[in-house]
Amino acid sequence: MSFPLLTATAALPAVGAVITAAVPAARRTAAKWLALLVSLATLALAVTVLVRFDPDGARYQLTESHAWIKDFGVRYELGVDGIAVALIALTALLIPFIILAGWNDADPLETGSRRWRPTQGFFALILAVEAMVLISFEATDVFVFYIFFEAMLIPMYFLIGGFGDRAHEHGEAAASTQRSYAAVKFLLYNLVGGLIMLAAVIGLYVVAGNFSLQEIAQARASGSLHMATNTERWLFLGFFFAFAVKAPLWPLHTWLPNAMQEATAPVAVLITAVVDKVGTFAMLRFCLQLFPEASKWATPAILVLSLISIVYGALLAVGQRDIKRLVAYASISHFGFIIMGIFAMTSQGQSGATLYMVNHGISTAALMLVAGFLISRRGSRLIADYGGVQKAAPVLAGTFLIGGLATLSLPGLAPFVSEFLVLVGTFARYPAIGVIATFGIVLAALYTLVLYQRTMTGPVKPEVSAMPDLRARELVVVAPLIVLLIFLGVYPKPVTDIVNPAVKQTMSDVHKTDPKPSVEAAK
Amino acid sequence: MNPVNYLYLAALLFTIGATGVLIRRNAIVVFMCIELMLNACNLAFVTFSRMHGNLDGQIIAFFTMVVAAAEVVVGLAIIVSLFRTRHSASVDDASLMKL
Amino acid sequence: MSPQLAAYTTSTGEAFQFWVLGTVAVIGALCTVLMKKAVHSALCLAGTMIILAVFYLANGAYFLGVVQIVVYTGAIMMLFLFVVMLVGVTAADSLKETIKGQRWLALLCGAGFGVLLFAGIGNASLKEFDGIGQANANGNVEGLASLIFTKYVFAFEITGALLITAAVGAMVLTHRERTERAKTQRELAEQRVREGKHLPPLPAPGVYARHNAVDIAGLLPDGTPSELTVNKTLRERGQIRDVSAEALGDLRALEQRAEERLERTEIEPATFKRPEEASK
Amino acid sequence: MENLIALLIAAPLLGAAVLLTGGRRLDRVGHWIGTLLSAASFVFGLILFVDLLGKNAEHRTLIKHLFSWVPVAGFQADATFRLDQLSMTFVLLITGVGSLIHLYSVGYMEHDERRRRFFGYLNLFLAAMLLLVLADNYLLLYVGWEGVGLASYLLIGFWQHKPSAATAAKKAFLVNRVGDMGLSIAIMLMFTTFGSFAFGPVLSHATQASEGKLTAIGLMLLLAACGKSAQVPLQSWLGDAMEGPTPVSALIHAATMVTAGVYLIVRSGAVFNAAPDAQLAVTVVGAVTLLFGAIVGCAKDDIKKALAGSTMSQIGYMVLAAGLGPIGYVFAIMHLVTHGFFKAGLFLGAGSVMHGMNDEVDMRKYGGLRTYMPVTFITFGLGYLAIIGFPGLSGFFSKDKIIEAAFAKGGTEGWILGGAALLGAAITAFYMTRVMLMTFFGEKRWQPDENGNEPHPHESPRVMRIPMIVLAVGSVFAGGLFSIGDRFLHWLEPVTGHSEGHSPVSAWTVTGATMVCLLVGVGIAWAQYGRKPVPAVAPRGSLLTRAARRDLLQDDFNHVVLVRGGEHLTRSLVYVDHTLVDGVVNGTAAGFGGLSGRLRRLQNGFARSYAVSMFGGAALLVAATLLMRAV
Repeated sequence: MSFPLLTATAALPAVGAVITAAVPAARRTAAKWLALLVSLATLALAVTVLVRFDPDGARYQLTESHAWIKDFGVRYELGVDGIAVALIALTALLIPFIILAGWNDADPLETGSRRWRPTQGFFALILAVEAMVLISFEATDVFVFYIFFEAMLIPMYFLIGGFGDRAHEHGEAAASTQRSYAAVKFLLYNLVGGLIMLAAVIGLYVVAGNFSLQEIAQARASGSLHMATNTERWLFLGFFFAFAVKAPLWPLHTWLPNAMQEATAPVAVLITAVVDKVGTFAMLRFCLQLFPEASKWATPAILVLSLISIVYGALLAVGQRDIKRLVAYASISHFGFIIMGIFAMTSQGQSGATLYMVNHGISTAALMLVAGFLISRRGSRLIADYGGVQKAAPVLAGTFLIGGLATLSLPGLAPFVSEFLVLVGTFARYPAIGVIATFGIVLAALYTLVLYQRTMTGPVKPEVSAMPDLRARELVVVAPLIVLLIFLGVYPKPVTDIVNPAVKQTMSDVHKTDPKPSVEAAK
Repeated sequence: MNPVNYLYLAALLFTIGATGVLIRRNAIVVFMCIELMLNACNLAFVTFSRMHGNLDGQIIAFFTMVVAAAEVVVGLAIIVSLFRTRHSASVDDASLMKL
Repeated sequence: MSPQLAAYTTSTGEAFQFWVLGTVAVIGALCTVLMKKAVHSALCLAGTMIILAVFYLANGAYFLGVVQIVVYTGAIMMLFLFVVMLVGVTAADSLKETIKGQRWLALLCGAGFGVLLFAGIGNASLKEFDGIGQANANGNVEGLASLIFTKYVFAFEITGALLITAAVGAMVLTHRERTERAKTQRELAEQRVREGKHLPPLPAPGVYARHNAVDIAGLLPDGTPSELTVNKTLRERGQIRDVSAEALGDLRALEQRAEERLERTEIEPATFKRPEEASK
Repeated sequence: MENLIALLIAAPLLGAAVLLTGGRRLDRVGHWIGTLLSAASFVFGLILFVDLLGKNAEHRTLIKHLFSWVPVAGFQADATFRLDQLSMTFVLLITGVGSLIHLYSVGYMEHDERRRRFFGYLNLFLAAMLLLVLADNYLLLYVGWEGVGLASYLLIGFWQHKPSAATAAKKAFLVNRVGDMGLSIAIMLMFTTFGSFAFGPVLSHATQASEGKLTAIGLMLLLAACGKSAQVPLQSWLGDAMEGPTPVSALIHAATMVTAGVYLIVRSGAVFNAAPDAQLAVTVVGAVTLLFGAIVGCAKDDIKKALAGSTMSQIGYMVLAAGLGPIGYVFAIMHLVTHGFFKAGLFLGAGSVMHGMNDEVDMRKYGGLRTYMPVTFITFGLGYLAIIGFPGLSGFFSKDKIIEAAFAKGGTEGWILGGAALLGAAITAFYMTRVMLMTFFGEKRWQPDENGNEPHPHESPRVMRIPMIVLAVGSVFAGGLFSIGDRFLHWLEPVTGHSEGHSPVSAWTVTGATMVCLLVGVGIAWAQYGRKPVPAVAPRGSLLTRAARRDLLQDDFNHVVLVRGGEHLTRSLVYVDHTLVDGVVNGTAAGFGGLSGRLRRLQNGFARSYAVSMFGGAALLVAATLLMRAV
């Protein structure tokens, strides 16, 4: 038996989490370094996965399969396709930055927390989330996926509720109330989604007799497993609902602004750049593969919802007073694009959506982490409390601008490629929806530039004038992300090469081919 | 006469006892109603014993009596200590289960 | 008449006894539930139990019949009466329901349950009817004893343990442990002075010239009754009689009588309040 | 040779990267690095130009495939550059004028502490603009297109501490984004129609597509052009963009970036040729803008805004020409190049004036400056003569051809368009004369400012004078150089194609009419501003003047409809999100809370109540058992 690389990739941060949690109370710094090293080692393993993965090889590679609960046909089955590999790489890449950005967020010396060993807990929870996210990306057994999809909520709940942002205009007590509200809201929304999904998972078992994604998909493709139209649709909706809550899709989105607003910036990045990606990823992997017909049936409705998400999220971002809330609504808009790309059912759309997941992770991380540095300097999240930061902290302002430009999908930066692919892919099949979605790019420019203008330009506010520029640690966090944004904007080929075969497979799962151009000869 | 009538009587007494438990507030009376229910059961057991022609039913009734005695001892002790602290023997006064 | 059938039916005497005593037992049970005073309930229950003892005897359960009378009716019911005395023998319960809908629900459930039980018994296939004669051949007590000490010996032993536990439990529950020395009279007096409450002895109960019962509160100089004057135990049982309204009622009755005599009817007749209700 | 194309872009890109990330230690040499790299790019351009000239007219297209940019099934976007005569023209214009303006900025920005950054942005702009004109497919062009938008954003808002500058920058970017939306939709349409968006496949197969689709593509491209080139209805940002430093206005908002729209239309000529409706729309937009810009230019007292109006108007000419089809493409580009010279010259002159006048921009506070800054006066004057179309100077040749071509369109349209162009020429003469008279002639009108600093007008340093002189020379001779012997026409013809129109009026008549218009315009201006002194405070003016001062109320319209409306929309949506979307969820939660509150009341704490339910439950169980037995 070969070395279980995938299990190792997910198990390493899990073990790291346990050890980090066990570090003695006084050795805070050791806990931080330990967490960082574990995340870097995980990154090394993820890179190994990336290297060992052959884009033109079998659909699922590095597979592992062990019997787990025999009575229910549950198997511990792991395997990755191109889409999963890209997202595993993204997750493993972002976690070290998140840890580094949150270096002092849970330090009792900085926060005045009287809790027992907060630092150890904070980093252990982050590593635990990483482990669960990784295994969700790897699982090819619906049941295994479900378990970790749900279990993720537990550490996230504590990260939001326990280590939230202390900046609040009405003082610390108000912040605490808000924080627990946000954490509970996050938990309830996702639990409801998960519960409905559980019903669908059980339903799937009743229909199919096992939980293996590959087996079910094969049986469906070969026609040996017949599902009644209505059964398939209900099961699809059950799965999709959970993913749409997690993604989040309008109108199931309202937990995200609260959660991102109240969590510390690194945790907010963890939510939107890593955890939420499981939702969109699962749409591609489970919804489309298991229920191709129902997916096609639901496409118009989902496209309309994602369209609403795009425009609505952007419009609400314009109207926000709170920096982190603004980024949250921007993310909702972006998730609209991702879902739209997935359900446009074209190669461009789905490749774009996958690419978008990666790029959005990086761009939001850049923007949000810089915003977090900004907020930590001033102790306020309100846009109105800033002004003229550019003068006091030019490097911070510059990185903030680049993060913002990536958010508005400026060509030359990574998100542009993916956004354009999604738009083209959607337009090819549904021109009207594509055109309306294009309005999103104008609105994106609006909220980003308004944010930049209000915080960074104009006369220097007295509270801002002494603001220090980015420190070395912060620069180490931001600079690689920006380099990556530019690199993937100019040369996305490495990612597209991995993703394309997987997308081709998915397209054949749903029996769809790209629309042909009306003038063939031009090819 | 059919001995089944004893069973009907037992059922009737049981029902009366149960209803008494539900509508009386005095803990002592409630207790008496419980005794009534137990006795009704005993009658049924004795009747069964006769019907089946063996003594097992009577044994059960015997045990029921013993258990009832134990129950009365503890129950009355509870009532007395309740009365001591709350100065009332009403079951409604002890509504501590409410939030 | 086959032996089967003979066992199936009972003698006319027994039937007569069943119908008469059964009626009385049901009446006793109903009285147990419906009597206002706990002591009445207890007596009714005792009656019912004795009748049940008779039925046991009629059913061939001689040992149980005797035990029922001696242990149950004799010992347990007396325990009940003892506790009733402790709590207040004269205290009459109000049968007025305080929980909304409780009585109707209870009656409904009771009736439903009864009907179901009757239906169940009616539907049960009670064809087998052997009679107790054979089982009692060696004597009822001997038969029981052989069963108890063989087949049911474990249950019997456990029941014994249960009894002991119950006895200990009752003691633990009712035993109040003194954690400090009882105060002497002197100390109590000093405490009273220190607290500044009731320096003189407590006032005497009763309204002079009209009532001298201990359950009537004495009147303060302004005419309001003072509960302090009544014995603590009565006070806690809520057995204070209020006579302040009685005097007014008397006055009003006097006035009415005077009016009737003078044939003046404009004034509305006063509403009388019974003392019991006034004290509620 | 092809590799030089990549270097062309790489040089300024390197400059931008070095200058923007280099930190403070580059402050002392940064501006020279920027200028040098820009000049290097110009030299590469020249080498390539010479190389192209040495080739046969049909082989003057160089393709450089760099790498596969976005390879996705059915969607191939490559990083490929195309250097043909059209892009070559632009490369020379961009790098040439760009280098001059770099040089000028060395002097102009001397006292700005963030000069290094300024040069970084300028280099970034050059790189993006070169990418725009060198791209071989529309998606790569789009990158350059937005890249110049970004550079423009950064440079307009360069003085970010001024809220007006920050707002203007944001506005420019946003309005441009509306145009960009058009471009991206056009690319999507091309993709669905042709399966590609590279110039080659799209333009060579344009005729095979249905006219409806081509019209749609054309209109979307026009929308893009409107945004970038400040054409009605997306022109509002250009006036505000004057908040940026003057070299920026000269380079980006006069000579190069704003003309990208014209480039786009000319480059997509094959599409427009097959879509007459789209072409008509282009001409209408051009004609309307040329009048709109001219009218606005007449009313502005801010020298840069007057010039911005003029830019709008001149680009209107180009767009009009580009909309005329193959007759006009060449002239559109020719006017674009000559305009690049004289308008950049004019802006640099204006910058020089401001430099000497403590950054005062109100022409009513100038006057009689010709004696104080003679070089500026002469170069500005030459630019002035060129723009109004003084015979023999650049503007004369290029503008005249456009007016001719407009008449040659034929029919009523031809008359209307030609008439508009003629009228525009008259108004151009008027407002430019006005600028000239108010700035350099008459009495001096400047006053000490509130701090008591009286301006001491002085000539600018040499490093600023040289570019002005070079550009003035260009404004004088470029037109003649291009037109005599139709050199420019023959140079561009292989790319854009050309056809001679049949004008209902002869060329000489048009020239004569233009001259008359010119004289009328100059005359009226002289009568108003030359003969009598200019009041230092602007008179109230007629309704039209007041409207023109406010950009013909377009901003007010935008403000009321878009800004206010948008604010209301977002605010109400925030409210809706909070009360309705969140409210439904919270309402559900509250509903459950209320329901459980009700249910909780059943748990009244009375043991008897519980006993009833227990008893009832037991009854139900018995019933169920009986029923099951009965069944």
